Amino acid sequence: MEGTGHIAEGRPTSRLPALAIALLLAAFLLAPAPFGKPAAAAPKKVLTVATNGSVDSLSPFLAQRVLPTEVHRLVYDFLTNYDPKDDHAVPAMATSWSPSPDKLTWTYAIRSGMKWSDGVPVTARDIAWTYNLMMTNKDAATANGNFVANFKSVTAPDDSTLVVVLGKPQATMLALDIPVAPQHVWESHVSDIGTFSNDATFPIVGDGPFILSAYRKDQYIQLDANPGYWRGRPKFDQLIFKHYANQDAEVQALKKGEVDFAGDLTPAQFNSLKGAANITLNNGDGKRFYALAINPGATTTNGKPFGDGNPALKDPLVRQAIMEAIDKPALVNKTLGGFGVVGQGYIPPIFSTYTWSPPATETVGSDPAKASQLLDQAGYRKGPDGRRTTPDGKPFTLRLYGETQRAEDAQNATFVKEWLDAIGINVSASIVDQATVGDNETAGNYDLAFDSWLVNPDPDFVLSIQTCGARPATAGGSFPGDNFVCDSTYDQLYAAQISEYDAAARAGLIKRMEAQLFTDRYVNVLYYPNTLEAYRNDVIGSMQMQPQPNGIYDGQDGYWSWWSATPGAAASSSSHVGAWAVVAGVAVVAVVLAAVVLLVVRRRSTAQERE
Amino acid sequence: MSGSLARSLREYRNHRAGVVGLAALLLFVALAVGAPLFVTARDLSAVYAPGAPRQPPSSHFLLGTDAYGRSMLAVTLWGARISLAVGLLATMMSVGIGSLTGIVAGHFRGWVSTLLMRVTDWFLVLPTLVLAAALASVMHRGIVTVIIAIGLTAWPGTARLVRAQTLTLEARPYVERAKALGAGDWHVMRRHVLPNLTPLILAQTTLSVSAAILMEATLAFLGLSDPTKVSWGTTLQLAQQVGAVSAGDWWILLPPGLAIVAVALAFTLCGRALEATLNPRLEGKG
Amino acid sequence: MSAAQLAELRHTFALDKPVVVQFGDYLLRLAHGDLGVSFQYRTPVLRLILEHLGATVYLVGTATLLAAALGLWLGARTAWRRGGAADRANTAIALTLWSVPTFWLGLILIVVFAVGVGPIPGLFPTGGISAPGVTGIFPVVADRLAHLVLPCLTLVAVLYAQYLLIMRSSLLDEMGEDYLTTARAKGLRDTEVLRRHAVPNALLPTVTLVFLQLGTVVSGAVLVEAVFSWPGLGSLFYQALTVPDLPLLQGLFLFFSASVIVMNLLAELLCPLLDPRVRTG
Amino acid sequence: MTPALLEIADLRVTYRSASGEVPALRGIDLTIEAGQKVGIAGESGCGKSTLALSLLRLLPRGARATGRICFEGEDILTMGWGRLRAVRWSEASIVFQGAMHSLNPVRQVGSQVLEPILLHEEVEQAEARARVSRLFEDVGLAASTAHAYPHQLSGGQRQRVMIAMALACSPRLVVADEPTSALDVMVQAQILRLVDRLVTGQGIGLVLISHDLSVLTSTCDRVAVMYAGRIVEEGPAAEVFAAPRHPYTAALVAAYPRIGDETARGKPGGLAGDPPDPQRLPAGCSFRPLCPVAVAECERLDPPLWPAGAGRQAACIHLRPSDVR
Repeated sequence: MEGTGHIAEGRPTSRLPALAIALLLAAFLLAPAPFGKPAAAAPKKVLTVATNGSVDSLSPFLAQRVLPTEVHRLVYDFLTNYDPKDDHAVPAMATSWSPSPDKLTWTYAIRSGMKWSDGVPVTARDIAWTYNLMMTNKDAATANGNFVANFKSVTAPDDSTLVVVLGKPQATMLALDIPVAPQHVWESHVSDIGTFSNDATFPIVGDGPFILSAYRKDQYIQLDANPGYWRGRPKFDQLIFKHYANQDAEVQALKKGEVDFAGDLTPAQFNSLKGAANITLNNGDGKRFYALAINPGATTTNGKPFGDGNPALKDPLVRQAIMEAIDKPALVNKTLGGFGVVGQGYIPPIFSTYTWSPPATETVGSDPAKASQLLDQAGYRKGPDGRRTTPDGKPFTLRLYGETQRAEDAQNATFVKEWLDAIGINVSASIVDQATVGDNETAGNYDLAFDSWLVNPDPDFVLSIQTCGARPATAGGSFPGDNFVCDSTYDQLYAAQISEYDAAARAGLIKRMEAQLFTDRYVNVLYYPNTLEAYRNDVIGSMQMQPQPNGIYDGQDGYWSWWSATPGAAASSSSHVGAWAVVAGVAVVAVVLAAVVLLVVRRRSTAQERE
Repeated sequence: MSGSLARSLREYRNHRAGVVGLAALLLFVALAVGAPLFVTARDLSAVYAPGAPRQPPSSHFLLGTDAYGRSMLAVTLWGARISLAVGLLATMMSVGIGSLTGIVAGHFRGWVSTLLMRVTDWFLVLPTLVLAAALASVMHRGIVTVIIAIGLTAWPGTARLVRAQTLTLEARPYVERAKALGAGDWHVMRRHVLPNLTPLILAQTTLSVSAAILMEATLAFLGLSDPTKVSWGTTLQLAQQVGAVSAGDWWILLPPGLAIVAVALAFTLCGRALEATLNPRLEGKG
Repeated sequence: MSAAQLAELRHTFALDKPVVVQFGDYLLRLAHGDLGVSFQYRTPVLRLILEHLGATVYLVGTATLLAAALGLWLGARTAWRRGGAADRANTAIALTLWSVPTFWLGLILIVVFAVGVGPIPGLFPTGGISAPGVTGIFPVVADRLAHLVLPCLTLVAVLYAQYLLIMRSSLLDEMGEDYLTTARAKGLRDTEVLRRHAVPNALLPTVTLVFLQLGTVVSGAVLVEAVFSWPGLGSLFYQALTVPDLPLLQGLFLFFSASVIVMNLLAELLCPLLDPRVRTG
Repeated sequence: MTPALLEIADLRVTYRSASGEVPALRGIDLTIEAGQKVGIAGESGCGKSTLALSLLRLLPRGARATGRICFEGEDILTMGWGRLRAVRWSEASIVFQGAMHSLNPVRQVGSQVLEPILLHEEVEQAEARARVSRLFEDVGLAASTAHAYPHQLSGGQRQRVMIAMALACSPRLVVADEPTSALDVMVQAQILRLVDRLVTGQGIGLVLISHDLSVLTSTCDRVAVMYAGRIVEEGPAAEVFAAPRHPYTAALVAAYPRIGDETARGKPGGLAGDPPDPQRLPAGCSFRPLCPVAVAECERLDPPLWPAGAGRQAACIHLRPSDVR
């Protein structure tokens, strides 16, 4: 009589769709096993790099963020490149160059036989067109306009000669980091150059070692090897920058082999990868300095003061006291886990040409007793509660700003606050978003702020931001500078180095600038964080570091690492990707099937149970 | 009054989950209040941190150390103070706003009520996190901002409940009589409606705290709190920023996370038991 | 980008004006259907939203459907067998998962199921929506599904509890009703009584509440997408928060609110289909 | 000898509650022959509805039933669930009191009538639908009513739907639990006539449960009077009410003439108190505290049903046969 129950409307139909879906799913997911590796013919060798950078634009005229800038280095050739060993300028599009005796005219010989990826020859005219567009069109100057600001004219008298005429002598003429765009492609985009983001049709016409072949926002950027590249074809067939919103996921992906390279690791992540199978670690010198900026009192270019920076900071003794209280080696050990170099000069030691360190007698820090004594001397007396007051009797309080997104700021703020507290200076620390820090800095409303810059092989830019001219023209206006520093000695040295075409002499001048910055103590370099990287040595056999021997792979000033990378034993067509996806897919199906079976069985067995 | 309180207590005791939740809650509050007894300023100092950074649990550091080398046990204990304080203060704010809106909307009919309920409905459907995050990101960064952001976004649920209950209460004969005798709006709301709403508001408060604690952790994770203050949320944010997740430093990830789960769960259990005690119709739903 | 560069950029986009002035400008432009331009991406906000919408609908849609199905099913079962061991266990699990911070659960799932702990192999990808360079229909489908599992699981885990609790209490309200005794007297199986008679009656209050809670879905999506690098609106919001990119934040806020409100309007249209009493009443 | 349609023997039902076991039925014996119409009378709380529910084993969880309910020789209480489901509705159906709540509010009434037909019989959809139309006409409803939802119908119409539903599978027995109590008097009479006509016409056994003696007298062949979970008197309907042999029946009859007085509904007028709390039943005869003719021995003896004239029995000490001590 159980049979009567089966006639119930709807009952058999309710189980059928579930089974149907499960079977369909099974079919979908089990099928890839036999078809998983299609076309056995020559599997592509793919190098996947994890990145958490975002892309503001793929247009070489607009992109300012690190990731697209790195991609442009790979897909567009530049006038010159930097040597992988020691960063000195080496030929790229230009094979040779010479400045005129008056230092104002540079003539470059342009390599012949180069081709754009659509077959059109690359000539000096493309370079001239690109530079001229940046000189005449404000939108086109968005990303790299600072390089051409001093250019009077750029001409290509023939296909293999480029002539640049300068307004003033400029020592950075071999460090023009400007991607050169193909004139025949970009001419039609001049009208919308400010908005065209160069991601409409792929592959994108370029002339670098790689060709940009696909891009999905916040997912990946795919580059194919350019077989016709003049320096030689890259060894990997494809280079993929895969986006991860969080850094931990990158490390996990590397461990599993979802990606082959992960850069910008934290000390914790770096340590955790020690001893991991098939992982090679690189503890390279960093290109970044990390500093504590002390507000000298904001002023405009014509000296008008504004903002509410604490006037006490104008007293060199106070600034020195602050720096005496800070224990830089402790920051390197605690915040960086030892992966960094204690800060000295303005330029990181990776750029050995410009490295400066203070004489032993001038080394400061880690001396709270001396700090206290200096403050006493300057008239900032300790009250009975241990807090100091300014000479006119007000409580001595400093505001410290840091950025949420820079992980080290919160930690360093905690340390600095404790150290300054110990010598009686009250510190209120605000770790806030970048925009708020920017607003406060622009308005001059801060006392202390953490500050960090990536330095290029030619340090001109980071030097320029500390000149008087880099201050804002009007109070509260935006400004190219950093900390309202204005020191005439420094400015004279800056002017001298930019027109000094002798490399050694220029380096000497720059070191003197660093010394001046150090004694001023407005921009105090706390440390240079090392660059921590890791890659899968089963996929990447070898690649070139820049500089050598303690350089880096990702974020180089050339394209050496990705261009030179040789495939290792396990490198092949994203097989590691496909394989586990199938395994995971099968696992999903197994679980679903098991659940369905369990359900059906249970339903059967409960048919006779109590309702 | 004390008789009904005793009866409520007896009723409450019948809800085993509620009793467990209450016990857990009392323990957490005791630990948070008593934290200064076990944790000194030095234990929380970054400069004078007693251990090496990110050490796994040992006999000396039962839960290991965090990225500064501070004992995770001390950090988790101390974190309870800010997490609980933020949770409670934000809830007081949201329940305050919600109750006021609810009573006013329930007492005054007509356009006042309509307007208030429109606003409430609007806030009710808005995604709370998005609203709170947007608020926190435009205001000055800090713990107070977090409290305000949560308080300003979490109230509409309470407002609706309180309004419904107010409508019921105002229909009761003694309130009608009071109104007929010429009692003013303020008098009716304060003397007749509010006292009878107290149990409901209490239950609602208890239920809201867990949401507020979760929200605090979430906002901290999104970098919208003050990372120099030790709370469970900022501890997790720090853990993630230094890469503790991929380093597999489970002792940094688990204590604050589990603490959040335990406290949120404890508040939820208490709230549900309270609700069931006060509203027997819900019996068996616990 | 340095703080100063950022300030310059924000100046270009008039973002350094007082917030009130900006908001006024914004409303004015909004009236013309213009959501503004993200200064972080240099792209119109509307275009950014449309570009990221698909990924979010794919993840959140799947997760919400699964969570609703699981929650409603378990809620119905637990209410039907209230007080039993299964009821208590299910309610306890649901309440616990409800108390778990979404982002934390995501991180733990990554550690356990994407990296692998002890004997558990790291089967699933750590993030993203798909692996680049996968070709062929079956590998692509497998790859997509594999990427979907963990974020979807996280979202389902934190969302299903509320559906379970709502369904459970709606159904408990129906439990004493006479029509259920009638249905049983007709000789229907217990499960049929539940499915054909009890559940349809409990569905109306459930659906109403489920739609009212859509805001929590959006919140969950923001966190899950941020943790799993899912290229959707949630990640976009997370990116916008860190700067903060106000035009993008405003646009996303508007979009999230509008979609939740629209969904609620849809729910009001849906109600008469579920309950004839609403239809005529 | 063919078994009786329904034979209830020593049926006892207890509910489990927080404060212990509560007896609801305390040993019911009742036999119904095929086609017979039996009424059950008694005031609220006497166990009438429990009896109705236990006939198809519909008691809520937490209730325990012992004894026997033999339906055509098969014991309902011990049969397998599959068999029980097959018996439900196809052999015996129930019309519940308050049709307001007994119909599913979100389904069309036609489909609710259709449901048991499709469940129990192997028929085509179309044929089943045709039968639903016929059933609707039989109970005096337009066939189009099938597409209505319960809230669109009046109380009388809903009760007609319930009756149509009860008859859908041509059962051998219909249990009607207070089928008319929620309806106004005019409609009550129509519904009763309808039930009577249909049941008599198809030879269906009927158990009619009501507190309304006139309803029982006009419809039933036999009646059983219940008090505190037991049958206290049983016999031909007309005789039992004309000449009650049990003091409770007498009180019930005496109270009855006041038709339409809601407060007096089902409460015998001559009694100075409420029926006993089922958890604290007095020793001996449970009616003793209210009984006008109680004697000392009633405190010790709970009398069984003793013969009380032709085809009649009652449970009163005054009817004790001389051979029983």
